Amino acid sequence: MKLIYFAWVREKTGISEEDINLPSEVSTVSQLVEWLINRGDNYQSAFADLKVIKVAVNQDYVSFDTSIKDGDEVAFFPPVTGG
Amino acid sequence: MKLIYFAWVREKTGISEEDINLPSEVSTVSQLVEWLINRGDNYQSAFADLKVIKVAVNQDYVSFDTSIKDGDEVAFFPPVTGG
Amino acid sequence: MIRVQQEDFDVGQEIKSLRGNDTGIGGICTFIGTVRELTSDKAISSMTLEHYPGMTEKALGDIEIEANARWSLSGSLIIHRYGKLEPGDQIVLVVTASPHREAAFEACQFLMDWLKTKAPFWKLEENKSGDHGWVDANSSDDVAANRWNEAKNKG
Amino acid sequence: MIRVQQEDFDVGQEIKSLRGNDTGIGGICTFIGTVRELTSDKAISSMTLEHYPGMTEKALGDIEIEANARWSLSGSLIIHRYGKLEPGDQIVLVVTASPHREAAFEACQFLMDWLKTKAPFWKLEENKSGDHGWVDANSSDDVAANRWNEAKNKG
Repeated sequence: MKLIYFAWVREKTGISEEDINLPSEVSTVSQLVEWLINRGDNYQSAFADLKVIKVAVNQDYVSFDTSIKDGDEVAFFPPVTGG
Repeated sequence: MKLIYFAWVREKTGISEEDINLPSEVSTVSQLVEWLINRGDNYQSAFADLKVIKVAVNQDYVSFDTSIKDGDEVAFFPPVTGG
Repeated sequence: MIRVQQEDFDVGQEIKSLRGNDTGIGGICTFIGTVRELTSDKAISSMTLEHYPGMTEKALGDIEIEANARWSLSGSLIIHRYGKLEPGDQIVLVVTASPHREAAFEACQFLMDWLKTKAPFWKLEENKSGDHGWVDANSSDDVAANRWNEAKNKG
Repeated sequence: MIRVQQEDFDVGQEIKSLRGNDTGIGGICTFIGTVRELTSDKAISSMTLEHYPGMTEKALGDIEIEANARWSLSGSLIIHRYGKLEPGDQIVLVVTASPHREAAFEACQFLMDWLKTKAPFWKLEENKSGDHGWVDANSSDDVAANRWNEAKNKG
């Protein structure tokens, strides 16, 4: 599974993108976030307030209870500020 | 008093603009229109339906009961269609 | 700024001039009105715009002041052409610049609605058979223009 | 048509290309978003726009289809820049052309509201002291974008 981070989420994780092997107990975005937070302080800091985190799976906005599977592209980022 | 006509009001009167001496009994736009209608068929045709005639005195939109005086510039025209 | 002219205008150049070096501007809204070939059921070959010289400039100047009073604008421009035009030709240009996009959009739409219902211009359409006819005022334009009065009364 | 690019764009040229020779067009609405020097209380020296390559193009393409489904458009164009920009630089261009002005205005405003709240771009502001900060999302943009959902539900 490919994970991508943007803007201050990227700065806080310190990572632009990474490939992970999805653990068998992770089947939703929420579970993925929990699992990431346990990996280190950088993730804990990035995901401290989920109200200001948006998520896209395979480049579509989704909610945190969305199911995910190996091979998906999952991106985390702050609310957008383009235009 | 200077009278000016635009668009089909001009075509119907057959006149672009004219100078008239305001008769003493004419003191409002409505009275001016009545007086014009009595001057000939061309005016009668132009002012047949006052609902589709707009009037400006000294280049400001006014209503037909507005007072007018010698020296004013009075313009009659259809509803505008610019833009 | 207002201009009433026969000549065509260059939109890119006008926007550039209006913006100048003002780095307080966040949004620029532009509307261009063009001559349509098919306005009802038959194709027109040309359109002639008559206007009321003197009143036109006065009225356009007044409404620009009104727009600047209602919205916080960094700049505004109205150009309206008159004379003989062909399908595809540009008729009118409104440009509004503001720190914020909503103000730019609203002021531009306000100016266009107003131009359609109050600016002393009249369109004469000519078709290929040599017939001509004055364009009738559109009641939907009155509805569009009236909403700004309602907005003002409410505010 | 959508474009996501680092390079600047020429508004006049883009409008001209979009119009082509289409004499069915009666109105063209254009919005240009520009970098403001003062966004809060301090002057910025530059702004860097990050985006999500792939999702950006997909999302912009989808919303253009949506605008064309909602309004009768003769053509539409969205250009959004990314990378490092300076105060006064152009960020975004939306152009909508339609037989009728209301459709052009509404579709342009709809696309801009949507870009502000859904297009995956993030602005990083840098000031002269070398400080940098990510721009916060604006709740008024959400309000502006939500009205189109209400309009859709009502219709």
